Amino acid sequence: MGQKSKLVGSFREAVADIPDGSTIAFGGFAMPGTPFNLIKALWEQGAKRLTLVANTTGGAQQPRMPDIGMLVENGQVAKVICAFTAATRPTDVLPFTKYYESGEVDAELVPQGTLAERLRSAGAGIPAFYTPTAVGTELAAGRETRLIDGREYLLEYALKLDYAFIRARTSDTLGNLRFHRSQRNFNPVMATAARCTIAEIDEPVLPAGSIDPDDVHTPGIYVHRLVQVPPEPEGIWPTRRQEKRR
Amino acid sequence: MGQKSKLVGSFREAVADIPDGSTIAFGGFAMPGTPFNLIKALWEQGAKRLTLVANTTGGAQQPRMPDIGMLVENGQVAKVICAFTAATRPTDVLPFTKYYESGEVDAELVPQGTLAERLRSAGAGIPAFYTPTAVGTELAAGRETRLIDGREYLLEYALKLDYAFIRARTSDTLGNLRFHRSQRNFNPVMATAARCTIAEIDEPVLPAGSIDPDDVHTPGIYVHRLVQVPPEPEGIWPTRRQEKRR
Amino acid sequence: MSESKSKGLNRQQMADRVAREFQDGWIVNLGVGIPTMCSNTDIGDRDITYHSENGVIGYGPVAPAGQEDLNLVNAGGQNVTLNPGAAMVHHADSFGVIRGGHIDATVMGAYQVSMTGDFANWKLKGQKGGGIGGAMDLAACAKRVFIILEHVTRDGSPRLVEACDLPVTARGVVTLVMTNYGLFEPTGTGFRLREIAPGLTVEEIRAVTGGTLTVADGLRQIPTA
Amino acid sequence: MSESKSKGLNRQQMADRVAREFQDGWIVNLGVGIPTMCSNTDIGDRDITYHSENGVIGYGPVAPAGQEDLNLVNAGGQNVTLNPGAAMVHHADSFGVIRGGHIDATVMGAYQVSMTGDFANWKLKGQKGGGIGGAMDLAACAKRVFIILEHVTRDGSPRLVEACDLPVTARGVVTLVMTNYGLFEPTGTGFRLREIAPGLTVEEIRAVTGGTLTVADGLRQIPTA
Repeated sequence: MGQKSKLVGSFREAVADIPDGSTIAFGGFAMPGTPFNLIKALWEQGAKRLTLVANTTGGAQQPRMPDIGMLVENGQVAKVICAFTAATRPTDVLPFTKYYESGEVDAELVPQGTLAERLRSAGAGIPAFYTPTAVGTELAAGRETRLIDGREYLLEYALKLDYAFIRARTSDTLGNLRFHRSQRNFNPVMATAARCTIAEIDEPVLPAGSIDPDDVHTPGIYVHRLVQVPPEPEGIWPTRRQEKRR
Repeated sequence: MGQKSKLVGSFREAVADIPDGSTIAFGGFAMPGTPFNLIKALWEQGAKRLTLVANTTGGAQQPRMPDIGMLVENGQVAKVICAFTAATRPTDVLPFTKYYESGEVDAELVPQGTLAERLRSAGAGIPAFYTPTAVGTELAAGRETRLIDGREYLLEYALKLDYAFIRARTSDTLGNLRFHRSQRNFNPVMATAARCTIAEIDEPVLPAGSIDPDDVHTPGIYVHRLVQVPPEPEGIWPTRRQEKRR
Repeated sequence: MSESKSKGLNRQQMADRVAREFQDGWIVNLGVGIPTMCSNTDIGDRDITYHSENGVIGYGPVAPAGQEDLNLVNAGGQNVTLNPGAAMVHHADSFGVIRGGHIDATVMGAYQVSMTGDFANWKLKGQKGGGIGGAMDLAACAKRVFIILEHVTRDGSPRLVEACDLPVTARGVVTLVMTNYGLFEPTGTGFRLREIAPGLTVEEIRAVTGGTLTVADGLRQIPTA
Repeated sequence: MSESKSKGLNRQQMADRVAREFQDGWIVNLGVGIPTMCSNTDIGDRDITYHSENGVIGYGPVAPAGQEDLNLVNAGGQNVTLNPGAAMVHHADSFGVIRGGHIDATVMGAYQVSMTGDFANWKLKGQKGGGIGGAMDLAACAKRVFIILEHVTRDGSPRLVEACDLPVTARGVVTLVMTNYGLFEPTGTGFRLREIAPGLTVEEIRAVTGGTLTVADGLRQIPTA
């Protein structure tokens, strides 16, 4: 077992070598499991022409946290692959939307389950698969479908990543991870899909082998760099959501 | 959350209603996680024309444990879908082999990873997927392949089950399962692929909600019947493997 | 969806009526908005497992203020509680639950439902992009798709239509439509009114419903107690 | 594979030489038989993570008698131990590790290897069915495929051949071939002898090797201490 610690000293150091043009996924669903500190570090680092992958571009909720929208506003983003380019409530306007509508940033809108499965497939060496999702919709227009046992399915391709930014509750120095509750979400599948996975960790990183092998959610072989999240205000943590005024 | 206990009183009761012609998978890889007690109960129950799915047909090792070979010898099996119709060591002869060679029982030989993925796909609503495994081999002869990014892949279909027989270390009354070490193997994916999953449990079944939600390996929604494994000699447990004389 | 004053049932009453469709042992996914309110309804001793797209199986009511776990949310981002026997899975496994056909019913909001069971809820007219989330997966794969929506738009046009003129989320999947005017089923050539809201007449409803409105034998009024 | 007395290296010596190819940080899958013995070899402070098809990531040596965990086995069914930092996954995730290209090297036994890097290890001539296990997944997807086999069959025929006449496990994937006679690489038109076992000559090996045998500059003898 690789026994060298993957802990690096700062978020800045963890993202320092990320080149322009990279494809980077951000875990998280609403606040839980979102790598706010790594996203902020990427904003400070300034890499450009990025393709970003996440459930949403962010900014629908208050308070505003580091999100794809911030990187878009900072001129770092060429394309976004996500399940929401607009908010669920049409009256909420995402910061991202005007950049998308003006054509400044490209987007690929993907159903959430298809997004998760395309990431899982990338990690698991499945180059393409069929799904019933989105058949008969605008998203399937002009695309390849196939009849299997009398039902129509849409062909979808694996989505490979250069980097995955994820967040977990617990880790040992080898990157064996545990997530707390709905922190888990996209994080484990993104970790498998990336050439380099960087994880921010809530609790003090434990010595190698501190986590029972039956209790590991993401094996350390999928995690390449770890950063300890410092307490507030230096570190960014999930907060209570404030209802937006309507 | 469904709060009714899924515990049934005996292995006999758990398999009583399985009809002739069913497709049934057995979890397990070598001894760990193999539902020996349920296999024995199915042998006693006598259902016929079964299609059985497992890693191997069994019988390569000593002592002999309840396995597919036993059901074949009992005239219950029409077809086997597995990764081994012969042993790894060609000098070992499996009890199954003569039934297969005589044409009495049919078999579909599937690479182990493809078998696991076909089961996972059945549970996850993916009707078909592409894999690099077995391309260029006899198993791919005459079958559909596809070039993706310059590499050739083989089309594989989901493998749906009527029943899954599995074995776990720990369960609560709702069927939330935990496996110990390599007991896990095929069991979680088979559970998702079946209309009805029956699990034999090593440790006394716990009250609903005794397992922390972060620590559940197989959610109870995938488990329909539980049977407590009694101590030996009534219950069948993994034993030390004896080296066969060569 | 709208907060305009409208006839018939209020939001919680619509959610209540839909919740009473849930059968013992069902696994149910509730969408953002009114559908979320289904979990507030008392439906006796029926055991329902609530599933959320982000991998929460078996969640309970929203957490009381001050007792939230900030790392536990439902699909709407609310901090919920867990029922005994809950389990967490990752996103790919969570959509395995959905796509694999393990969800007995999904309840969603929508802009429009058609008489052939199509519905639209991810994209407005002329919008670039939209908000799909898990709606297309749920719509295509749940055993039953229940839609809750206001019966008419703010300008009084029907939302139960012959054909959706907005981009659809899925085709031919809706089994039940709950509006503030009543409970309906798409019939292919129109809608069948199963139950009617207090204070409304069949003729009033027919005037603002697309296709042919048929009425169930012994039409019942929806109890709102 | 055979237990017949044969020239050159013994089984453990073949395993030892292959193990010395493993680089720091590699994830390695060891097949049943001689390959398993690679984990006995002392390769200094290089960190190797051993992966087994049944979902064990980071296993260690075989458990001492009396200390076995009967619910923990490697791919060969032996009761192994776990190294600190091990993790368990299910079978589909375990083959996700393999198919996803996360295995740096797989070591397998075989009946035959061809000069184009094909190999055969799942089916004998004339056999109905066979024993595939995880071999085809590993062969198609590991970054490096290392094969260990006796240099000749019991009747003295080459196992390093121009073309396999047994059904292949995968085509064009073998990067290194270890036999009791030496360490080889398939070249497309034959085999390149990288290192030679003590007590053998190049001419002896050439006589029982398919295709053109080339010899590495400054051919080294394999240390067997």
